[in-house]
Amino acid sequence: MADIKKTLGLAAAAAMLALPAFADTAPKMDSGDTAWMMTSSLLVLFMTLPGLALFYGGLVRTKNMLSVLMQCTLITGLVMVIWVLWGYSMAFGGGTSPYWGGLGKAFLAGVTPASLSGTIPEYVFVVFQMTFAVITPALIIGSIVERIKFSSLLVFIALWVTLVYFPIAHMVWDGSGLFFKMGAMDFAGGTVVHINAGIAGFVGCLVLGKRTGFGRDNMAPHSMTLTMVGASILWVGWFGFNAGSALASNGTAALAMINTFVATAAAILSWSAIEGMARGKASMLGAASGMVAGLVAITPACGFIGPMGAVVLGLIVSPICYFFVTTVKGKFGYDDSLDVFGVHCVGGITGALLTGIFAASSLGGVGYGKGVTMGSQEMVQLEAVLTTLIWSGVVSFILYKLVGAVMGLRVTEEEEREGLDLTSHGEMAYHS
Amino acid sequence: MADIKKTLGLAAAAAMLALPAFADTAPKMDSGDTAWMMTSSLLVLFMTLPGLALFYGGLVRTKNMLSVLMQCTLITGLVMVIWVLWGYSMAFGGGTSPYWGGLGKAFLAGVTPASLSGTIPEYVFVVFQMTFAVITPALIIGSIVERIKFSSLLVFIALWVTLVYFPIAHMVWDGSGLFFKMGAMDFAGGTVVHINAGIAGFVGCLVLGKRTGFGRDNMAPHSMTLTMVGASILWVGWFGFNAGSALASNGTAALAMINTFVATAAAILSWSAIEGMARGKASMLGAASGMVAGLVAITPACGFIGPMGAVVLGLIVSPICYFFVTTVKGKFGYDDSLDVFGVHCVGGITGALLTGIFAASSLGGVGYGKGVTMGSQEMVQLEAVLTTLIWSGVVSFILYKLVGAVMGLRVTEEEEREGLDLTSHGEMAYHS
Amino acid sequence: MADIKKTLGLAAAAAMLALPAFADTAPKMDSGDTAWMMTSSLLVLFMTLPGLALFYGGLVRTKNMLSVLMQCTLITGLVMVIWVLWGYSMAFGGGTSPYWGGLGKAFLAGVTPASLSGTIPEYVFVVFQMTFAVITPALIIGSIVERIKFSSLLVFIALWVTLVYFPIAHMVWDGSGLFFKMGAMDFAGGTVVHINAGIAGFVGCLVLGKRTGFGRDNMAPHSMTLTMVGASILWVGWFGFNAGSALASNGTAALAMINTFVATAAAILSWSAIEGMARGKASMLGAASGMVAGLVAITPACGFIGPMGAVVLGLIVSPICYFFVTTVKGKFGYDDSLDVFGVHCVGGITGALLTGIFAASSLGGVGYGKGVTMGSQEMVQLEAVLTTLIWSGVVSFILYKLVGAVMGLRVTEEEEREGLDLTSHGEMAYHS
Amino acid sequence: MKLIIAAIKPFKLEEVREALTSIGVRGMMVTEIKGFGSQSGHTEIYRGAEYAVNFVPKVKLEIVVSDSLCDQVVDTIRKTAKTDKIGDGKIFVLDVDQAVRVRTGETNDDAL
Amino acid sequence: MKLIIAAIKPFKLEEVREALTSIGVRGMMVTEIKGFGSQSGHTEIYRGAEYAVNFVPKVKLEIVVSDSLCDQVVDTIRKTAKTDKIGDGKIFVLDVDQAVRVRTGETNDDAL
Amino acid sequence: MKLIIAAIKPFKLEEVREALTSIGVRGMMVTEIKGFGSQSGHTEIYRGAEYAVNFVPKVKLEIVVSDSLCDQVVDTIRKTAKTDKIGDGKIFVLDVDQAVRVRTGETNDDAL
Ligand SMILES: Nc1ncnc2c1ncn2[C@@H]1O[C@H](COP(=O)(O)OP(=O)(O)O)[C@@H](O)[C@H]1O
Ligand SMILES: Nc1ncnc2c1ncn2[C@@H]1O[C@H](COP(=O)(O)OP(=O)(O)O)[C@@H](O)[C@H]1O
Ligand SMILES: Nc1ncnc2c1ncn2[C@@H]1O[C@H](COP(=O)(O)OP(=O)(O)O)[C@@H](O)[C@H]1O
Repeated sequence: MADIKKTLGLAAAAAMLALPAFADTAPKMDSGDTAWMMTSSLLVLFMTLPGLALFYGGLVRTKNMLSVLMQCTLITGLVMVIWVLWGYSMAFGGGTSPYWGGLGKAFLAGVTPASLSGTIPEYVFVVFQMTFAVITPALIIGSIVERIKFSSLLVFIALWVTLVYFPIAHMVWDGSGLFFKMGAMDFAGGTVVHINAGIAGFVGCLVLGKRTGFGRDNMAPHSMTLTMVGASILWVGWFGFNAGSALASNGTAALAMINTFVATAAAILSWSAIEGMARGKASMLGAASGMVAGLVAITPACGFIGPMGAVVLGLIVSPICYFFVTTVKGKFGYDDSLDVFGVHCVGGITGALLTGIFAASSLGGVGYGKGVTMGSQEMVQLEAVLTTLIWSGVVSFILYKLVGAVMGLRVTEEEEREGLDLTSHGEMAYHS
Repeated sequence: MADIKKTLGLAAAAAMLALPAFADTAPKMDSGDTAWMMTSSLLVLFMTLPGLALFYGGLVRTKNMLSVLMQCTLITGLVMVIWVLWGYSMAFGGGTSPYWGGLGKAFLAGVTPASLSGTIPEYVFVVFQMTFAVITPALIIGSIVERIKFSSLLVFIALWVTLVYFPIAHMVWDGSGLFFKMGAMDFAGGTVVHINAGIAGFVGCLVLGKRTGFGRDNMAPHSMTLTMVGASILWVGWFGFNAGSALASNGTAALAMINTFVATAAAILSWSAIEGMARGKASMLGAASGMVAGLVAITPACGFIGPMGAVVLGLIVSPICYFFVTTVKGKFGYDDSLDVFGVHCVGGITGALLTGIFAASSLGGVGYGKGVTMGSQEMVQLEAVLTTLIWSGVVSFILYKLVGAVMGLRVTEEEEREGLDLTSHGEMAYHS
Repeated sequence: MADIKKTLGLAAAAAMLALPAFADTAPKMDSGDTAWMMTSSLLVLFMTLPGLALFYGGLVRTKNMLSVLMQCTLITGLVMVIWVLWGYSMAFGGGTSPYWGGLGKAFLAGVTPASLSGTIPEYVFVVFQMTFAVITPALIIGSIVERIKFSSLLVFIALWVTLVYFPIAHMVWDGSGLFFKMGAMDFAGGTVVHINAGIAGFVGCLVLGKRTGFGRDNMAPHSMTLTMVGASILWVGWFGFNAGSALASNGTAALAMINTFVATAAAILSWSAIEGMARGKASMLGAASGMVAGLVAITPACGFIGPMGAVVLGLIVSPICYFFVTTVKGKFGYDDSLDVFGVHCVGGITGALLTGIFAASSLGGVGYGKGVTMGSQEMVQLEAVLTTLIWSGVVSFILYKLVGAVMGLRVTEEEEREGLDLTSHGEMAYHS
Repeated sequence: MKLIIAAIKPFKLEEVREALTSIGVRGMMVTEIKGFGSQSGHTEIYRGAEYAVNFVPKVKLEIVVSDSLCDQVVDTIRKTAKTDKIGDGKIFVLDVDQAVRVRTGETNDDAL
Repeated sequence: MKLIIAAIKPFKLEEVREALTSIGVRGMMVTEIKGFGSQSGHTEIYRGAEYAVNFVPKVKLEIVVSDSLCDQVVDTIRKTAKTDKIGDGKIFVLDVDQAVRVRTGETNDDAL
Repeated sequence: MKLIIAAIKPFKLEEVREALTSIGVRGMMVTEIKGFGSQSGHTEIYRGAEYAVNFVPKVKLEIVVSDSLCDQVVDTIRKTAKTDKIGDGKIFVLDVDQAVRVRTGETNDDAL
C-alpha cells in the first residue's frame, strides 16, 4: 500500500491500457468489479440528473428554474455524444503525448463487448469516464445562470470539453499524461473536475457580468427543499464518483467510500458551526454547502488518506469555503451566482493540497511513492493545481470571448427580467 | 457473439430454466452477477416509484397530482402480490405452451433461497421480472389520468396483467414462448413493456373519451420540475431495466449500458433540435420527452447493436415521436393525455424495427443467428410487434368495456372539475 | 438453512469477528459481496438523505420544512463523526461484554483497507453499520418536530446514540451481545432501529407536549408529493437495509429482498383497503403509511421467513398500525406528530413477534435453531422487545429531562407560530 | 367610474373574460381567493387528523369601468358566470373617484 | 351596503370567521397578502447574500354587509383579531352601490 | 380618507414602496394578481398543446391615506412605477368611510 503506483486507482487501470507489455498477465473480467463499476457509472449520472440540476435549480428564482434544468440536461446529451465520437479517444485513446490521447479510438474504434480495461469491460470504463466528462461542464453553469444565452452555452460547452476537459483528463488519469507522470495524487478528479470547472465558471461570471438587479432584487433560492434534495443526491452519487474511481470492488474502494462519508459529515458540521457562531443560526443552505464542500475536498484524497485524516480535512474545508462565498465574494462583488468558484474551485484546491499532506502514513494515509517526501509531493500537487488553473482559465476566457463575439453570451435585460423559462424555452416550471 | 441464442440476454437464462438437460453443466451462483441483478431490481422499482409517478404526476394539474401518485403506488402493490401468487408462474412457470407458463410455480412453489436461475438466485430473477410486471401497467395510466375511476382502474389492471402481460412476457422471454422461438430480438422488453402498454393506453383513452375541458382549459403541467426529476430517475433506473436484462454482470450488460447512455443522449438532442427548428425554442418537456423516447427505443436493441448504431437510433426516434404527439394527435383529436401512445408505443415500434437493422454486424451490431438475414429478421420483428398490438389492443378493449359495464370507468364531471385528489382520495397535494 | 446461526445474517459476520479461532479458515474478500455491500451502504444513506427527510418534511407545515431537513442533515453529520470516533467500537469493538463492545476500536484503531469482516473489507462493514446508526436517531424526530429546539436536539442525539443505540446494536448484532446469545431473531434491526427509535420518539412527544394549536389549527401536510417521494426512496433504500443485512450477495440476500418487496406491497394494499372501508376513500398518505409499516414489519423477518409469510405479515401489520395512529392516538391525545410510535414502534413490535412465528418451516420460513420451538422463540422475541422498550424508554426519558433542564427543549410559542425555518435557521423553504 | 368586484368560480374565468372583452372591457385585475359563503367546503383526513376546510377556491375580478358601461358589465358577468349551482358568486359595485394610467398620465375614463 | 376590508394576522382567520358567522355574516372573500406597516419584516441570509423582507404575511378579508350590520362586524373583527401586539391589523369601511347574487340575480341586501 | 388601488409591474414594488415610505405612507396591502389589459400575455406550448395565457403577473397595492396625502401618493406611484412601456399599470382612488386600527381601536386618520 505504500507504493503509490498501486494506489493510484483510476490512473492505475488507465496505465494498464497504455502498457501492452503487461498484456499476458492482464487480469480477467471480474463480475463483482463490473457490478460495482456499472453501479458507479449510473450513480455519477444520477449526480448530474437530477442531482446537480436540482441543487442548482433550487437556488435560482422560479422564473429561471427550467433554464437550469435544461442546461444540465442538454449538456448531458451533448457531451455524451461528443464523448463517444472523439472525447474518449482524446482522453484515453492510447496516444503517448502527455497532453492528449490522440484519435485512435475516435468513434470507439476497436472497442467491443469483449474488450477489457483492467478487470472490467472497456465499455464500462468508457461510460464511467463519460459521466465525469458530463458533470464537469455542468458544474460551470452555476456561475452564469439566469443570464446566459442557451444556444451560446451549448456551443461554448462543446468547445470547452474538447479543448479543456479532455486534455486535462488525459493529463491526470492516463498513464502517459503530464500530471500522472509527475506523480500528482488525485484519486477521483479534484483537479480535472472541480478546480477545472470552478475556474471556468469564475472566468465566465467575470466575462458575463452580474445579473440584472444583483444586490438589489431579492434573489433568494426558489426552493431550498430542492436544493437539499439535490445536495443529498450528489452525496449518494458521489460514492460512484469516488469509490468508483478505484475501478474495482475492493479495499481501496472501501477506503474511498468511508472517507467520502466522514469528510462530508465533518464538513457539514463545521459549516453549520461557523454559521452558528457568525450569525447565531445554522441554515439549510449552509449545511448543504458544507456537504458539497466536503465532497469536493475529499475527492482527490479519498483513496490516499485515512478516515481520521478525512474527518480533519472535512472540518478544515468548510470555513475556508465559507470565507470565500461570504467575505471574499462580497468584497470583490463578482456575481458567481451559485458559488462555483467559492465551493468547487476553492474546495478543490484545498483538497488537492491537503491530499499531499494527509497521505503521509504518519497521518494515517497510504504513504508516498519511493523517494517522495511530503514537501516534494506538495510541490507536485501545487504544480498540478496551477497548471489546471491556468490552462482552464485562459482557454475558457478565450472561448467565452469567441462565442460572445460570434453569437452573444447574454440574453436581453427584458428577457432576463421576464425569466429565461418563458423567453428561452417557452414554458413555465409551475402551474396550479 | 454472432450466435443469437447466446446474446438473447434475459431469454437465455429463461431458456436455461426450461431445459433441465443442461442441469449438470449448470452455472454456479456468482456473487457479482447477483449483486448487479439485485441492484437492477431495485433500480426498476425506482423507475416506477417515484420515477414514473413523478414524470406523470408533474404533467397533470395540481388537483389530480395525488391521484396519479396513488395509481402508481397501488398498481405497484397490487401487481407485486399478484406476481408471486400466479403471475410468475404464468410467465415463467416451466410449462411448454407458447402462450403461458402454466401454474406449476403458483405461490412460488418450489422456489427456495438455494434455487438458481442461471448464475443468480431464482428469487432475484423473480423480483427482477416482478418489477417489469409492475411498471408496464403503470405506464398505461398516462393515457387515462385525470378522469379514470380509481377502483375500476385497479380491477382493470388486475385483469390486464393476467390476460395480457403475463402471456406476452412468456411469449417473449421464456424459452418455450412464441416470439422467443420465432427468434424475435427484444433484449429488454420493447414489445412486452412499451408497445404493450402503449397500445393498451391508447385504446383506453379512446374508450374513456377526452377530459372535460380538453382543448379549452389550460392543462399545462403543474410541475415541470417534478416531470424532469421523474424523467431523470427513469433514465437512471433504466440501466437496471436494460443492462439488468443481461442477467449478469458482464460485457453484454456493459454493451446494453453504453447504448442506454448514448441513444438517450442522442434522442434528447434530436428532440430539442426539432423543437428549436419548429418553434424557435427547445423546451424542458421536449428534452424530457426525447429522453424517454430514446430510452424506449433502445430497450429492445440495447444488447444487440453497437454504440454508433445507438446514437443513430436515438437521433431517429425523437422526430418520429414528435410527429405523433404534435401533428398526428392534434389531427385526430384523441386525448392520450400524457402521450403514452405517441412516446411508448410509437417509440417502441421504432426501436423494435430498428433493432433488426442495426443488429447487423456490418452496422456495428452483434449480428444475426445462423441463416438469418436482415430481411427475415425484420419480418420476425414485425410479426412480434403486430401480434403484441393486436393481442393487447383487443383484450384491453374488451377489459375496458367489461369493467366499464360493471362498475363504470369515469368519475363524474363534477368530480373531474373539483379534482380527483379531493373527490377520490380525500386529500390535497399541497398546503401552505 | 435450519441452523439458526447460519441464517443470522448480520450477526453471523459479527460473530466471525468475535471468534478469532476461525481465523485460519476465514473467508477471502469477495468482490461481488463487496459490491453489493457498498451499494447497500449508500442505499441506507439515501434512505435518510433525502428519503426520510422528505417523508417527514412533506408532512410538516411549510414554515417548518427546512427545520426538518436540517435536523436530518445535522444528525447525519453528527452521528457519522461520532461513529468513527467511538460508536463503532462501542458496538463492534471486539469486547466480550453482552452490553457493549468496549473501546478497542475507538478512532477505528487497527482497521485498514486490508482488514476483512467476513468476505468484505471491514471499512465496508463500518460504513454499512454507520448508516444504520444514522437513520435510527433521525427517525425519532418525527415525534417532536415543529417545536423542538435545534441545539438541544443535537445534544440529545449525541447522548442518545452513545447510551442507547450503540449498546443495543451490540446486544443484537455482536456475537457476544445479549440478544444475540439469547437467540433473538432480528435479521435487519427491527428492535435496534424501529422499536428503539419508536419508543424514544414516543417518550419525546410526551415530555415535550403538543404543538401549539394542535387539534385546532390546520396542520395538514405541506406537500404530500414530497412525502410520497420520501416513502418511495425509503422503499428503494430499504433493500440496502434488509438485503444488505445478509452481508453478502447470495441466496439469503435474495430472500430478504423478495420479502421486502412483497410484504411492503401487501401492506400498501391492506392500509388502502382498510381506509377504503372505514371512510370510503384510500388516501396517498395512507398508502405511504402502509408502505412504511410494511417495511418496518418485514425488517426483522426478511431473512427468516418465506415470501408467502411475508405477504401475510404485510397484510396484518397495516390494520394494527392504522388502529394506533387513528383510534389509540386520538383517544389518548398525545401529539406523536408524524406517528413514529404508531408506525415504527408498533410496526416493529408486530414484525418482531411475527418473525418468531413465520420463521417456522411449516409456514415457509427457514426454521428454528436446534431445540428451539415456536413458543420458546416467541419468548425470546418478546424478551428482546421488552428489554429494548424499557432500556430505550427509560434512558431516553432521562436524557430528555437532562437536556431540558440544562438548555430547554422547546422553542417559544412565538417562534413556533412564525415557524422554525425563519426563527431557528434564518431562511425560508420557498420563494417565488 | 365604477369598480366592479366579482367573486366567481375559477373555471368560469376564461369565459367571463372573453365575454367582457367582447362588450368593450379593456382591463381587469384577477386574484385567486378563498371564498366563504353558503357553498360549503370539504373535509380532509390525514391519518387520524380531520380538517374541515371552510373555504372554497374562487376567483375575484376587479374591473373599473365608466359609469355607462357598468350595468352591462354586471349583466354580462351574471349571465356568463352562472351555472345555477350554489357558489356561483357575487357582484359588488363601488364608486370610483379617480383613475390614472401610469404610462401616460391619462386620467379617468381615458385611463381605462 | 358597506364593504369592510380588514387586514389581520393569518392565524386569527378561523377565529374571526367563526365570530363573524355567529353574528350573521354569511359570506366573505379571503386573500393572502403581504402586509406593510409598523410591524417589521425579517432578514434572510443565503450564503453571503442578505435580503431584508419588508413585508409580513397577512390575510385580507372583504365582506359586504348591510348598513345595519356594519358596526357590529367592525367591532367583532376588532375584538377577535386583537392580540395587543404590533401588526394586529386594520379595518376599512367603504360604501357599496349595488350587490348581485349571480345564481339568482337577487340584488342588494337580498344578495348578501 | 381615500383607498388608492394600484396595479404595477412586480419588479417595481420595492422602489414604489420606498418612495411611498419617504412621503409618509405608513402602511399598505400588497397582493400578487394576474393583470389583464392592453399588454398581451404569452403562449406556452407543451408537446402538441398550445395555451395562450392572457394574463400578465402584476402586483396590486391597496393603500388607505388621509385625503390630504392622496394626490401626492397617486403622483408618487405614477412617477416611480413608470417605465414608459405598455403594462405599467393603473391607479384608482375610492372613498373610505371609516378606518380602525385593531390593536388600539384608534379610528380614521389616527388609524393609518
Ligand atoms: N357578503 C359577502 N361579502 C363578500 N363576498 C361574498 C359575500 N357573500 C358571498 N361572497 C363570495 O361569493 C362566493 C359565493 O357565495 P355563496 O354564498 O357560496 O354562493 P351563492 O352566491 O350561490 O349563494 C363566496 O365564496 C364568497 O367568495
Ligand atoms: N394605510 C394602510 N393602508 C392599507 N393597509 C394598511 C395600512 N396600514 C396598515 N395596513 C395593513 O395593516 C397591517 C398591520 O399594520 P401595522 O402598522 O403593521 O400594525 P398595527 O396595525 O398594529 O399598527 C399591515 O401589515 C398592512 O397590511
Ligand atoms: N379597467 C381596468 N380595471 C382594473 N384594472 C385594470 C384596468 N385596466 C388595466 N388594469 C390593470 O392595469 C394593468 C396594466 O394595464 P395595461 O392596459 O396592460 O397597460 P397600460 O396601463 O400601460 O395601458 C393590467 O394588467 C390590469 O391589471
